[in-house]
Amino acid sequence: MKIRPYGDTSHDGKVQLSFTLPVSSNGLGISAAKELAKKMGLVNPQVVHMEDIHEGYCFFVVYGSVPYEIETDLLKNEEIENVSLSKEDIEALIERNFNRELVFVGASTGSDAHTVGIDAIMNMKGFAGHYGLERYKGIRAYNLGSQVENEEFVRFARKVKADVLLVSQTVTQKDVHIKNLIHLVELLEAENMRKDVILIAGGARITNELAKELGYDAGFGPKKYAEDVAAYAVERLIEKNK
Amino acid sequence: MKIRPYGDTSHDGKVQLSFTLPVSSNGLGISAAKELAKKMGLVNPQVVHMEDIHEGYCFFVVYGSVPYEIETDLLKNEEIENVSLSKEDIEALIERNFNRELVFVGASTGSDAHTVGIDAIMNMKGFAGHYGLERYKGIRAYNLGSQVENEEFVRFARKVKADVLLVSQTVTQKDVHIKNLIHLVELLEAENMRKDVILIAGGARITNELAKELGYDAGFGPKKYAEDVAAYAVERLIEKNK
Amino acid sequence: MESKLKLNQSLIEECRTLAKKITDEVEKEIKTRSTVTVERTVLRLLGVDGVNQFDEPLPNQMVDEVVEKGDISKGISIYIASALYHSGLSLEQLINNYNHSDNCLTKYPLIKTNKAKEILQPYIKASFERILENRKTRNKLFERYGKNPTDLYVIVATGNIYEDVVQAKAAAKAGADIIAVIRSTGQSLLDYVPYGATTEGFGGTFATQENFKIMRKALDEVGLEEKRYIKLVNYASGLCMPEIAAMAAIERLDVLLNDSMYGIIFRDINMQRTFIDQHFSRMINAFAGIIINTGEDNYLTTSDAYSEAHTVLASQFINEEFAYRAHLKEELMGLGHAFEIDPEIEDSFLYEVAQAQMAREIFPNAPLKYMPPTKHISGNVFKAYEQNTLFNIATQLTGQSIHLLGMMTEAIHTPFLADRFLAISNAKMIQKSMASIREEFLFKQDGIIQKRASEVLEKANQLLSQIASTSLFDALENGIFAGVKRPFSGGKGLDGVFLKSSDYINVVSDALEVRFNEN
Amino acid sequence: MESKLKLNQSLIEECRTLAKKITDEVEKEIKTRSTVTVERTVLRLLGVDGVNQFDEPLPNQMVDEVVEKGDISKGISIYIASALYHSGLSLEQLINNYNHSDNCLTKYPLIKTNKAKEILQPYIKASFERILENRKTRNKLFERYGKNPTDLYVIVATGNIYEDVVQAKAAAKAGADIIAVIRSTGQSLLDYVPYGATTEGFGGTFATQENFKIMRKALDEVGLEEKRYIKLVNYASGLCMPEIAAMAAIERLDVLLNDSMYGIIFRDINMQRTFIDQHFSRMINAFAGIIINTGEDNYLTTSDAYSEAHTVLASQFINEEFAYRAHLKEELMGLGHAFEIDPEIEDSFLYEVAQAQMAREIFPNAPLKYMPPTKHISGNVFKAYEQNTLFNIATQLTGQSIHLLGMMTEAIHTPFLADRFLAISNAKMIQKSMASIREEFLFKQDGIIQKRASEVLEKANQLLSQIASTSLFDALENGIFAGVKRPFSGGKGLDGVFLKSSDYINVVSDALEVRFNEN
Ligand code: B12
Ligand code: B12
Ligand SMILES: Cc1ncc(COP(=O)(O)O)c(C=O)c1O
Ligand SMILES: Cc1ncc(COP(=O)(O)O)c(C=O)c1O
Repeated sequence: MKIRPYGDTSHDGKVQLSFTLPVSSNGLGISAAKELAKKMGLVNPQVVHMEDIHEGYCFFVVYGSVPYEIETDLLKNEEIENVSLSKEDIEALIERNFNRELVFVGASTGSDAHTVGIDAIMNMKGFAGHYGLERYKGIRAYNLGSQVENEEFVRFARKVKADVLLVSQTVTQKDVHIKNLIHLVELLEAENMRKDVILIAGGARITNELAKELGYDAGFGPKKYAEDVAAYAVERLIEKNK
Repeated sequence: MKIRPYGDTSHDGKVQLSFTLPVSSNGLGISAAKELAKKMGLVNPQVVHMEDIHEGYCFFVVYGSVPYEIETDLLKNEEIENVSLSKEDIEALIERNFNRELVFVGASTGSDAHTVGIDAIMNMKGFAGHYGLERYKGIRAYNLGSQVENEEFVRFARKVKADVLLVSQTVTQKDVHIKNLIHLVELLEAENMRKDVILIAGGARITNELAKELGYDAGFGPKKYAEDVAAYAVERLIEKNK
Repeated sequence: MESKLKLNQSLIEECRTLAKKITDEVEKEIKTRSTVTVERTVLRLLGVDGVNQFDEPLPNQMVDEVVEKGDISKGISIYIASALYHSGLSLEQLINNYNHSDNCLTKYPLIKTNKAKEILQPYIKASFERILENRKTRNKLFERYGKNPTDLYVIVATGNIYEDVVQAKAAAKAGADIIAVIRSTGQSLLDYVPYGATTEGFGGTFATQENFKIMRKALDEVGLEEKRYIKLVNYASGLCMPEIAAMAAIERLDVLLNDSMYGIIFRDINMQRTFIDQHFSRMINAFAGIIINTGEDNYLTTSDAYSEAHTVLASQFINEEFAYRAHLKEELMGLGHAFEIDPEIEDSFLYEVAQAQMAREIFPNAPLKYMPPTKHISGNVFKAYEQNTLFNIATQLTGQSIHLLGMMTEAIHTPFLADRFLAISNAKMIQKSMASIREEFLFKQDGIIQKRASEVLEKANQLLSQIASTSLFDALENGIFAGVKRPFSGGKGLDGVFLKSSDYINVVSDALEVRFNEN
Repeated sequence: MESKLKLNQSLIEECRTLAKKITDEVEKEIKTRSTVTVERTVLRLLGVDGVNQFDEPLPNQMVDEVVEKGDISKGISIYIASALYHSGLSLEQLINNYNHSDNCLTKYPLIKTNKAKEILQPYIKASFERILENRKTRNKLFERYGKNPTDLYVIVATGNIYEDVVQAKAAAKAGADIIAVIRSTGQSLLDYVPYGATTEGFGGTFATQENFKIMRKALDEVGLEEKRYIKLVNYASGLCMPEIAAMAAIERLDVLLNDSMYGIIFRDINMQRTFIDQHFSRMINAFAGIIINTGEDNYLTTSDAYSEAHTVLASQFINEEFAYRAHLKEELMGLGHAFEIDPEIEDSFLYEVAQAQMAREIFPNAPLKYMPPTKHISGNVFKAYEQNTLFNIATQLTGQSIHLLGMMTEAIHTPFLADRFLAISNAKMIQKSMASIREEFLFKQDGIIQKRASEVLEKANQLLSQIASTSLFDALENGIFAGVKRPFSGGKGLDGVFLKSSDYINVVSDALEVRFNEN
């Protein structure tokens, strides 16, 4: 099916846009804003607001229609969809398929000090009503906390024979997370451990697409909870076992 | 000079975008939103928010960078820049160049019932500290109010021998203003009056560019006041007189 | 709830007395007259509906026939009754065979008025029963689902009733309690009501009975899913005020914008015409249990909202009295006011709160309609979202009843699907995070808020005295409201006004009076 | 201003007594120790600055030399004095010729402490005079331009000091009163302070003395144009707390984030290390007239802001007492708190107001730092703008001093130029449209707000008793704050802590004590 943005009527293509340009709020400024909007494909863009926010910098709000259509049948779902497994389902799955505990090791690595995300996935009490991995029967979960160096993380993983590695990255400015995530993969490969683990990244700005590009098995973003990650990881481990 | 949007650093091309697509808030939804953003030229678009606003309709907020550059030297200023003439300057100009009062006729035409805009330009008390045309020495101003039929408007203009016609249009849905503005030009031409008047349109969604396209001499949008219009009209009348 | 403003109660009473005096004068003037739309309404409530091949509604054709070829000063009732009597046709047959050039109504001798009433009685009864049935249905649903202290109200305005349905359902699911289908810009000046489902309108969708039905059905469906009764609103003000009221009564609309003052000032409708129409339409609303909404808020979009606040209050007193005279109960008087003070004014929020609380305390049982900021909304959608937040807070703090949600794109276009959603989310966050704010926050004794409220009340009182000393007609001629001047015999629709002859009858109006007197 | 909350004053006093007891314990422990950064600070305040070809700062090289080859337990002061004495060089010459491998400091016999003090006196005096000069300049500018009841505070964080300048100026012009240059993510764990102007950082710009100077100059310029004094903020918490305080004193910064608790809990810095560093750094701030900002707000970003509100208050009492001990006046205690309750909680706004008003009444003279919602901000920038509006209202309603503006893109990226502008516009609209709201609005007697405030106070009192019954070290080991557990001898920087020998001297600290005793 071909779709377009829906503003006021089906298929009208309406979008809202805002940006700052290094121009002043005058006629030339409007022209610059329109020009940009046109380059972005807006037909008949309306500059509905402009305001000087500093000498020579102007903020614009623009509305207009885009002619583009998206063919939904051609879209690839690059995210991992919530498999509808509950904690209990997952525990049963582990019990049925493994006669040992699965080992998950998680951390917020590099200079990243944000723990709330990884805690949400791992801690007993969980997050937003979803229990964390520590509470799962059949899972041994180690949460190393934040600011964990990749070397330290890999060392620990080897020590406890980790099945699954969970890496949280929150700070993304200047792509610091990408450097850090790649570094971890390189380390694991150098240590010949990459194939032994399911490697998962997560964080507010992490997408499955990005994670895969960087050599991870999967990536989880906002609104993903322990059961999403566990379901994915356990199913992958079962496959691997075969 | 080549410019780009400025988000966090010069030339980073960052823009904000929001729209609704007829999809659901899931992985496919994200892909659809990204796809659209990519078509609009965003490099590495980030879907920072998605929310179902109705079954099968999802609202998205997206941030990303556009690679487009605007060459400011090539921009045309399609708006009329505020000529820095004061009420007194304009009155002096009239006195020097004409030995009669100039006649301005204004109205909100068609089915449009919005009067605040045309009143802002014409009424004694003016708007936001700018006196209206009725207070100008050397100008005789008739404000016909709102919902004035084009026929009626033209009849009146002929009767008082208008020099300048001021048309206000506020409602623009389904381009009702365009139809109405074109109709007026056609009427004036049919009556052979078009060349005798300076024809000016105005309103919140009116741009000079649009007005010219429709066969008007000029168009004035938000933040334009009586002196902007008067300065423009009087200068054009002087030119015409030569 | 105890008064937070310590308003001067005797001044309030005095205002009400003045409003009585003012409306007395108007009533005197309008009692002697009827209008073409009043007569068309009678036909509609007898069951006349449909259009000819030129899309002219049957009620218009019939009334026009009498105007042209009969004596409309006697009212349409006698003509239709006489035609039925003499032709021996049922109303349905008459309608099906109606043809303007055949003089179907005017070719018969007129019968006695008593006889006429008797003949029309069954038709009136049928439509009254339908209306009462609607009222019952509505009440039952209210009982089942409960009522909100504050209803969230949004508009849909695509021009296409089927798109409107999609958007209305989306809004209701998102939390809207009231959906208004805005009319196409030109409609209030049409001297007929368009017919059938419509898909083309400018800035709104035509108000037609079929459109009412389509939307009512859609909202009932979504209400069932959501377990809430979703109220439906349309606009009666204009040249067809009572006809739209009749259609709304039949299709179970819940709220009607219904205000002559709006029509006079903002639509240049003749004042005699619309005062007459208003009275009859409000009687219908009173009977159908439809809340009216008045348009005082509009004064503040044109004039300055700080300095002209008292004109709103004065007009509310007048509208209240007009409503009483049409047998409307307080519970159906959705008097309008608005949050329109320039936010650049220091302490503007406190003044807004003062005015809103004042309205709340002076009309404690009225389902006040509180309008969002519009005039000082610019294309800066973020700022607009903030202004709407302040408005939502003022609403919550002062307990308004009908809460019209502000749109962040107010200055740009009629609302997009997402604009409406975001507006509802905004209001819901305020309702939740400030659930008890009305009880929690008190106002300083003799502070800015109390002082502002007294000041507005005093000025309204003065204005009412001034109007009472001449007349409302005079006040309108002199531009007292919104600075707009309207002559007594100017504006649109005057040609549809006529003096009633001594044997004039209006069977619907008479039947309604009987019902009102029963209770 | 009269109390709106009717808080139990004796409970407040009791809290203060408990906080004294708690900090007594800590002081006992830290008095006997110093740290490498304290010693480096001494060098900096004597005038040592610069880096070698490997970008190692001179103060680090010198202290490292003594750690490796001398006896750091005596303090750096005696080494530098001895070197000056024996070499006959001026400090400047010593610095220019300094070379780690030459043992420039450790090759000389140590002189008497009195002699050492005498030799270092002129250097101390010079830098103290510079700091006093800064203080005077600042006060003069305050007198000229006046102070705001509430300062609007925004951050810049591009990573590039020159871009930061553009953005800081834009913000000041738009109305910001305080500009904070956020540090690069890694910096607080570096055991040295980077040098020179920097243009590469992640999530922030390195705190260097040159960057301080560049930004100070820029803000003075824009302040002159705007006729306001624009305050400059940076971050001291971390492994170099006192060094950054010294740099800030020299470059006339006005506010420093300065809180051991933050470092311990959120940066895993060793508690001994940072308590020692904090004490010395706060003495410098006290002398320089720099407002400290504490980080209690961060507890609520990690733990639940409703149920853990009392941990914030308990920590504020402790931080207040720590501050007093370092001679900080109330006027310089920018204790932190935050608006972080989940807006989905019914009446959350009222709870926020209760907590903010409580902080205001308990610390009436402190320039409280009020942090915006962050945790419950999502990528919905419109909703975020609304949440920030509520926060701005709570600020205005309770009269907070340092008003950190929330960003609509909080959940997305460090602020864009326009984000900051919109945040300032938002706050300014609230300040204006609600100018007098603090005086106008009163809270219901025994209502939700008053009850919530008493409850939080009571729970804070209980928590303080509990901590006092063991120790703050214990509380931190047990994860009382933000649920984070930190061992006494764990975390970063412990290797930089050493016991002071009996002949330890710190010439700067001694000189400061003299100054404090003078006043
Ligand atoms: C709380 C917080 C802090 C706290 C952290 C406390 C703690 N104990 O974690 C404190 C105050 C210490 C802090 C500090 C800083 N912060 Co901070 N912080 C935040 C904040 C407000 C909330 C983050 C959060 O807890 N979200 C809640 C959790 C549950 O969501 P989440 O992390 O997305 O996790 C979910 C999913 O992503 C997923 N997930 C996450 N990780 C993983 C891992 C795996 C394996 C899986 C499967 C899933 C998964 O599951 C979770 C549940 O659904 C955000 C802004 C915001 N509203 O998002 C800024 C934010 C993240 N911080 C930011 C910055 C820059 C910093 C600082 C660097 C600032 C500075 N220069 O001083 C510092 C230093 C931190 C550092 N070096 O890392 C920026 C990052 C910008 C960017 N994109 O680069 C943000 C976005 C704020 C901003 N706009 O500037 N911060
Ligand atoms: C006030 C108002 C009303 C009042 C009008 C009262 C009156 N006496 O004018 C009332 C309540 C009656 C009203 C009714 C309606 N309105 Co209205 N209204 C507005 C509102 C809130 C403000 C407009 C205004 O007065 N702005 C202030 C003036 C000073 O600004 P301005 O018009 O832009 O004028 C300036 C310039 O544009 C310029 N200018 C204007 N005209 C001219 C002419 C010349 C010659 C020149 C040189 C310059 C010039 O100079 C002025 C000063 O700088 C806007 C929303 C908004 N915030 O903009 C909606 C708005 C214009 N209304 C709208 C609509 C749809 C309607 C209705 C059709 C709704 C309905 N279906 O019932 C009705 C009917 C009106 C009709 N048929 O025309 C829409 C239009 C959407 C669109 N783009 O098509 C808006 C944008 C609201 C919305 N988002 O839906 N409205
Ligand atoms: C009382 C009243 N009636 C009617 C309307 C709308 O009327 P129209 O359809 O003429 O635009 C309004 C608009 O605000 C109103 O306030
Ligand atoms: C007290 C305190 N210090 C320091 C910081 C920032 O420190 P860092 O540079 O380690 O991110 C914060 C951040 O919120 C803080 O609250």
